[in-house]
Amino acid sequence: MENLIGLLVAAPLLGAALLLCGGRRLDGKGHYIGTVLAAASFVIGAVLFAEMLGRGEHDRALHSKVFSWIPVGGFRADVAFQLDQLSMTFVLLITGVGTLIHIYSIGYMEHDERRRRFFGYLNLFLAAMLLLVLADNYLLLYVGWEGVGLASYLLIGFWQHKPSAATAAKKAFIVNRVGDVGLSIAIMLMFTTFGTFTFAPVLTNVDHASEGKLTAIGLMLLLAACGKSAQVPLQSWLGDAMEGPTPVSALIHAATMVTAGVYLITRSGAIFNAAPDAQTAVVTVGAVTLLFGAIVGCAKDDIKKALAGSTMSQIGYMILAAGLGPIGYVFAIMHLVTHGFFKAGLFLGAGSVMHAMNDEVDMRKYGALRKYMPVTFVTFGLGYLAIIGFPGLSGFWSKDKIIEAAFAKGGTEGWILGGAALLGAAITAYYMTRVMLLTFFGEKRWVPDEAGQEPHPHESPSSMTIPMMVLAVGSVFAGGLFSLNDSFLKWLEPVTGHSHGDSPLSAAAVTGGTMVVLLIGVALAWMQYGRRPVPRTAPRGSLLTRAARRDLLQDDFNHVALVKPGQYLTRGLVYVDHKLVDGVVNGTAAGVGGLSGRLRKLQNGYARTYAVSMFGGTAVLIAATLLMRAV
Amino acid sequence: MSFPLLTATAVAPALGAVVTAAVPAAQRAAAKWVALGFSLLTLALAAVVLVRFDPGGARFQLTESHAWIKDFGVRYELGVDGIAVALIALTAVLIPFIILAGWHDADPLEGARPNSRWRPTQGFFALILMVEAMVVISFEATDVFLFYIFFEAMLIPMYFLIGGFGDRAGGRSEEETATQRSYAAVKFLLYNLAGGLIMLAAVVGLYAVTADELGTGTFSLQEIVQARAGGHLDMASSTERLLFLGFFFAFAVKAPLWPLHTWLPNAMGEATAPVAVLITAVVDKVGTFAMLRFCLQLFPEASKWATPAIMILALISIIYGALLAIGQRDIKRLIAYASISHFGFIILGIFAMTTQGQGGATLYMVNHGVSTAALMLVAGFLITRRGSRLIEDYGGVQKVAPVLAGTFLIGGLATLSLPGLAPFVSEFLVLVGTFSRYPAFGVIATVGIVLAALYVLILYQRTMTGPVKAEVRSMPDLRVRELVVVAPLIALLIFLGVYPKPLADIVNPAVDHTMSVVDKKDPRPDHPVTDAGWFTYSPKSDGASHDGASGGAK
Amino acid sequence: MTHAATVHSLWTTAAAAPDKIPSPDIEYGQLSPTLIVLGAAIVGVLIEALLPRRQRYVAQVFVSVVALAAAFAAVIGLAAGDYGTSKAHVAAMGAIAVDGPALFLQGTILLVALVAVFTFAERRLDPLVHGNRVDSFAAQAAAVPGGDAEKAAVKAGFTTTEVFPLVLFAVGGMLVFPSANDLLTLFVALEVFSLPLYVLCALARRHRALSQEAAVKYFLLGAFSSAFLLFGIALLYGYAGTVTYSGIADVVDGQVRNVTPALAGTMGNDALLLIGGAMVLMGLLFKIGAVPFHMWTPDVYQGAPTPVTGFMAAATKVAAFGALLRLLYVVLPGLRWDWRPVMWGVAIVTMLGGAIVAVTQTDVKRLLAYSSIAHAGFILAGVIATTPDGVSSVLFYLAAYSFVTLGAFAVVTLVRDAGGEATHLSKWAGLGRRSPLVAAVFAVFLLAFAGIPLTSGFAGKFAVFKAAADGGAGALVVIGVISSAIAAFFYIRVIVLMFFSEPRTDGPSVAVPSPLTSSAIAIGVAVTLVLGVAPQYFLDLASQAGVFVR
Amino acid sequence: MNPVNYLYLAALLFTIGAAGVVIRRNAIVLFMCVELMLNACNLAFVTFSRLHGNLDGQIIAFFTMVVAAAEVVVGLAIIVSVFRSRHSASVDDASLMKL
Repeated sequence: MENLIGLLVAAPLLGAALLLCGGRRLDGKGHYIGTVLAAASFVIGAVLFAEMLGRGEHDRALHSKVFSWIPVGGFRADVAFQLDQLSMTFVLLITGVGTLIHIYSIGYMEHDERRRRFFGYLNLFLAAMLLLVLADNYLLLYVGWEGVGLASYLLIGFWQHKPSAATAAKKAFIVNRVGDVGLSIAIMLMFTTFGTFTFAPVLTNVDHASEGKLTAIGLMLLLAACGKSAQVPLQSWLGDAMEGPTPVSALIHAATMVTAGVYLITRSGAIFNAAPDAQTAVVTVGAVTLLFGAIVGCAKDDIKKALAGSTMSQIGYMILAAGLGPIGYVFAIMHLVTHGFFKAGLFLGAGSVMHAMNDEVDMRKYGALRKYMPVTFVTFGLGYLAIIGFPGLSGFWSKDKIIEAAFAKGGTEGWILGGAALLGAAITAYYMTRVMLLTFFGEKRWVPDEAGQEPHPHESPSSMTIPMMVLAVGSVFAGGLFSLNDSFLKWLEPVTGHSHGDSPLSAAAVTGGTMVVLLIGVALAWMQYGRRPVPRTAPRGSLLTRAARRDLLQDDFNHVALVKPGQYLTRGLVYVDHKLVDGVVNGTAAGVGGLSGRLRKLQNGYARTYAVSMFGGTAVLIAATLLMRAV
Repeated sequence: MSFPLLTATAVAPALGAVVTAAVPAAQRAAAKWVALGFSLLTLALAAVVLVRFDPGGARFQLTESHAWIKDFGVRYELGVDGIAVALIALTAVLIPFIILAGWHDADPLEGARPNSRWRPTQGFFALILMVEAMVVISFEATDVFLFYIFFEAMLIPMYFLIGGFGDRAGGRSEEETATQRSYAAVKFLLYNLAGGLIMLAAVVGLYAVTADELGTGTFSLQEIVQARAGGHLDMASSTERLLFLGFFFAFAVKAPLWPLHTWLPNAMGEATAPVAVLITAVVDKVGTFAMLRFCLQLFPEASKWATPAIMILALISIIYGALLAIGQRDIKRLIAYASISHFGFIILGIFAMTTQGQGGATLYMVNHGVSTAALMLVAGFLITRRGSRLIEDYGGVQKVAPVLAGTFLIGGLATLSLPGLAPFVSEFLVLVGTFSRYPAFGVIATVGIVLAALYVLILYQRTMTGPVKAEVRSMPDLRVRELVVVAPLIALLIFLGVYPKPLADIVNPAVDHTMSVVDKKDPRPDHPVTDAGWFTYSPKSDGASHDGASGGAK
Repeated sequence: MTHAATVHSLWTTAAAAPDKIPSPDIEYGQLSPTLIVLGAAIVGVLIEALLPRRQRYVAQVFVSVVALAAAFAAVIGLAAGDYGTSKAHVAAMGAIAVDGPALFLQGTILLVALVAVFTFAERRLDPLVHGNRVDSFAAQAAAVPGGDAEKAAVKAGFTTTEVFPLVLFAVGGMLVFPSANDLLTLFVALEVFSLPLYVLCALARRHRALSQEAAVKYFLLGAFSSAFLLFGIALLYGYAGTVTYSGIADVVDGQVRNVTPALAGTMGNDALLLIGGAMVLMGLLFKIGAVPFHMWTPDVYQGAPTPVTGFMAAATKVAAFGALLRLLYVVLPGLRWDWRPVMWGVAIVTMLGGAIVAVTQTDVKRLLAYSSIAHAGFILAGVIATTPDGVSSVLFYLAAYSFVTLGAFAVVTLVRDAGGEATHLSKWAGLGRRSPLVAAVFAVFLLAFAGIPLTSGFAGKFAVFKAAADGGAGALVVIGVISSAIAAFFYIRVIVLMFFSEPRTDGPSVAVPSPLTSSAIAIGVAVTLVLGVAPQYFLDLASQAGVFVR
Repeated sequence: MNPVNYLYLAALLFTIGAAGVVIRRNAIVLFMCVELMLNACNLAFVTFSRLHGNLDGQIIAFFTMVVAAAEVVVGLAIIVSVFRSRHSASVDDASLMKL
């Protein structure tokens, strides 16, 4: 069985290798190869899952060491996989959603001559992501971690001829790098603290280490998570990442990669449990981001950017939950999975809409699409209901649990977090309703594209609709299924552990509150966008709106605080290097030359001058000799 | 008297140089093939060395020792340890690719007056082989004087390579290019000559010291190390420090370490891409190698004394180099500054005085060689196509030449040490090694990681992506010859990134020995935990991963 | 009337003396090298007197080569007879020392002279004049440049074959100079090799004005310096009452006890010793070309016929340093603490001065002149070591350096344009393109000058620096390497010029030399490389020869 | 009379000669100054010989004269040839080579 784990990663990796090195001759069937291998990986995952269910819940984890990777002195890193319930959850999510999106892309990328490479990148992503969740030590995880970063870089910038895309890709990679530094420092800390960075020994021995060290490690891990999961303050890249093809946004920037941070924190639960300060930092980041993202989501007219904001906010929920410790881990992962379904669904829906509207992304130029693309409408609608937490649908179960847990944190902290979570729920309801209304309801606000041709909305091909349906099913039932006699909780508990906090409010009360704010949000949105017609061009809007349109000035801040000074610094240094460092050297050379020029003037060609120098020389010689004797 | 393998490895390219130079002016192609053949022969010999070398064996192996200049206490002493073997292998591997990549670089320009005596092509390849010979022997030398001789003599062929066969794609007037080129060549030579002469003073001093202490002056590394260990040879710490500085200065110029680096961008910018690779990937390694072998082992005390200062300089190099790379407009200069940043990492690792640091530094030398070669050679192909080194003259290349762009990207990713590619392993080891002794330095050094991403991606974005520039539109993709050059390098990058163990196994014993000479031990983890493989359940994997055990308890 | 008394006694002793004067016995065998050369010189003079012009050239070349070879053989014979080591002693009534250094230096000088004679005899470089092959010497030195007499002489195809006897006389003097064991012999030898050189300098065929100017300067300054030397000798004589090295040394060491009261006034008067010593030193430093006594060097080197320059630069240095060594090691060891600091100063200014001024030179010959000054500084560093090691290192350096110099100047004779040798650097641009071989050879010599490893220059430099460091002159070594770095700069400049700059259309052509010059250059290259790669044997020779007899 | 005075005289003559070499322009005069210096040396030798009461000094004096004579031969030859070629015996005119 263990050997199968390797195959999980190998299959998509093989795909990537084939497609990227295969050359043009594979253009015809590249997408099939990619899809098949993704599916294969999913099948293997399923097999392993079945096999795992077969075993008792406490010896479900598998471990397989492939080879010793970097052995230098005390530093030992292996390429070894560990498959426990947590990893398995991710494996299924990644391969499952991944496969669906491969299928979807077959249709979506049909007209792109670089489709083969697109699928190559997708497979590369799958491989890296699986490596990330299957690694049995932090260094190998780091490989996957940067691997997905690379894949996302390649995919965001897939349409490289668009400067905006290239820039967005670069931005994503750089910002992630900042996070990665956190991860690498965390690993170094672990090495100096425990002498190893393999999950098992580290996590089982945290109690030996001082809290200070653990806090440091925790904060560094959090930094890493912020980068990958687009949490404040490293969230700025996610919005721009929407430059990538929509399937990419769906898979990487909604369902899987961006949730890696949640995985990291949950996986390192033992460390955080022992470092309360780090946990506080985590929940703060989570709470801030869930509001931040939500607010941004309200202001965006670009449908994908709106969804991106929502992603940010939803991951905020997860991080918040994960920061709560044992109370929240399970729910964080649960929300992660459900979110994987409905957010992927929503993105695919958005993609389908854009597909129909000549790649128009401005929601203000949509409207009344429900008649033209029913399937999309329905699936999108179900996703919508799920995300706002409509009772019974996936989002309801998972998000509700998180809010409860937030309150259950107890004390003022609990109240603050719970409040934030509730508020977030309200805003979520608002902006998602807005998206829904702007896109599918109201009257047509279509405009011809640059080519001047009117959009002729039509339902997308089945290769695109089927995945959407599947995901829709997931977003409807997954949550309920998980919550059915806490099956999901039982499933994960052996790995993450779980504890019921002492909630000041009853579950019912929380649920009730959630419903209320939900309704408020929806109502507000309907009043603003449902009743009166929507202008094609966005009104100036309030200060907050305008700020939110600019991602709450995050980019402006970065520009002023980092980019500009950086540019000045580099320019300055280039000057310094040329003038100063180099100048010293050239100066010395010039100095010698000048001295030489002056000295050779003495050689004036007059024999008598030479005689003088000899005479003087002799005098000096004599004087010196006598002097030597004198002293 | 067994077959003098090491001598042969060094003589083969030298012989090749002579033969190549002797090829008549007309048969340019023949000269190229001869050169390639000899470089491959060298590669074969190096492979034999690699095979015959036993990592677990004696400190120095395949040793040869003959009397040479008695009066100077100089012996012809060769011998290799793991570090040397790795670097010899690197050199032997790279040279054939360099030759292949420079296949047409020395062809006479059209309309050049036919001149039966002037044979640039022959000269070009002969000089490359000459450099290889000298580099190899200076890796093998265990006699300080012998090493010094080739360390210095190396400059001359390098100098002619830089000054004689400059990059024709200067994007400037022929006059301007010529002056720039000879400026670069002279700068290169004077910098290194100055360093070398300072070192000469130190070498003389070393002789004086050994002559006083041991009766007869000697340059034999082993003798001196043993004498020090045995306490027969105790230098006054002031003397030791002066000598150390003399040696280190030369190596720091060669490496190059901030602020002695400014010759590198000029040299790499003006030289042809293959020669630039020769400089940064092969010749400069002699500097870092020598720090590890001579500075640390001859003057352990002084090395420890100087460590803080050197670490700080290394840090400055890392960040300064990266920032300047970001600020460059010239592709090759950018890569040069990137190399400066990387050499900072190498030196950081060497003086961290930890197994990880020095092991990492050694791997870094190899990996940096390969990665820079990949990046720089592809850049060279790009530049020869467009005839300009300025970044802003490119754009959208990936549209017209996807393979070129792809290989360029991989080279770049290696340069920013992406996990999975070779440089990551070494860079991380260096960081860990530094961090475990000097946490602050380790953390600061990580800034280099981010900056590396910046300069690589900016370069890639500006040249390869975006709308296709008109001048670029007709650019052909990589040709077969070029692919033959690049593909193996990339394969090597991936292999060494995924499975560096073989290399590490060769290097580790040598590193341990160096550590013992400077008698330093790795700092012990605060709470060492025995890595008991996997959780208590899963008995089989207990065995499976028990050699991943003993987590840092050394 | 004490004075009168002394006078009286003086005369009486003088008068009573005759039968006491021992008949001098001369070890002709041990002086054979010198005698052979001087004899040959006289033969050369006779040839000039007796043979018809046409036959002189061949005869002279033959005589000179044979004589020099024979003399060298004699030196080898003496060395083989352990005269260099165990049987070393003072010959010719204490006038000449036959010991290791003397033999080594004589051997070097003879070889150098032999090679130099090849370049003297070169007759293929200049185009035929009225169907006659001509060498680089004036047709008729006495004729006014550009005058009718000269035209006639040229037309008649005259050549100054007197150069060969002149060289032989000079060599004879040089052989005695380093082995002179009393100050008188030193002075005479100095003049014997200087006077022919003065004349030789004036004999250039091209640029005669410059040549004569060089001769005048060299002569006047040379005479000036030898006057100083002589006065120094006088003072030393006054100090010690004798001019033999050993005698003076004894007095310096205070081993002479029985001082007659009449002599007390001067004998052992340190002022005399120090001043005299300094002046003698100055005389030698002048020949060496040490700063500040160097100023004649560039002008003379530039003006003199290039073969002569090569010969001077190589042989004179060898002889002068030999004499300097003997003076400092045999006569003034007791004064080490007085002259060492002074020599330190001289060495430093010489190294730096030579290197720095050379940086901006534009004429090859002047460039080499300044480089020779810098090298004099390096050698002085070895002299200062005052250890046997120092002596041998200096001997080695001299041997290495002299051949590099000869070779370099020989190459200079090859690069010519309409006006004779093209010595201006700008004309050397792109030489590497036009004739790579010549340029490569010259590059080798330049690299040897610069002290790049695997050339004799490096071995020599290392030897002297090593000796200096051992002798506790570490600072000198540091200054040495600094000035080497500066020196490297201008050697490199020439290489850049030759290889990396485009050839000038009006550039010079490289004459194809006869086997004579070719072999001279070949020998130069060979010695440079051999001494660079496998110097051990010669180092052994030098270190065996490292002990002075007293 | 104290023979040491002769030494002072010798020194004086020598200095005059040296000064002359430095000051005067005419090659011949220069040369005469050199001869003066040599004569000063001779005087010194003879004096010392007298003081020491041995003959070495006097013998050396003879040698010096011979050498000086030889020097004159060579010197005059050179100077005359220069004079003939440029019709001037001023050493300052002979300054083509400089720097």
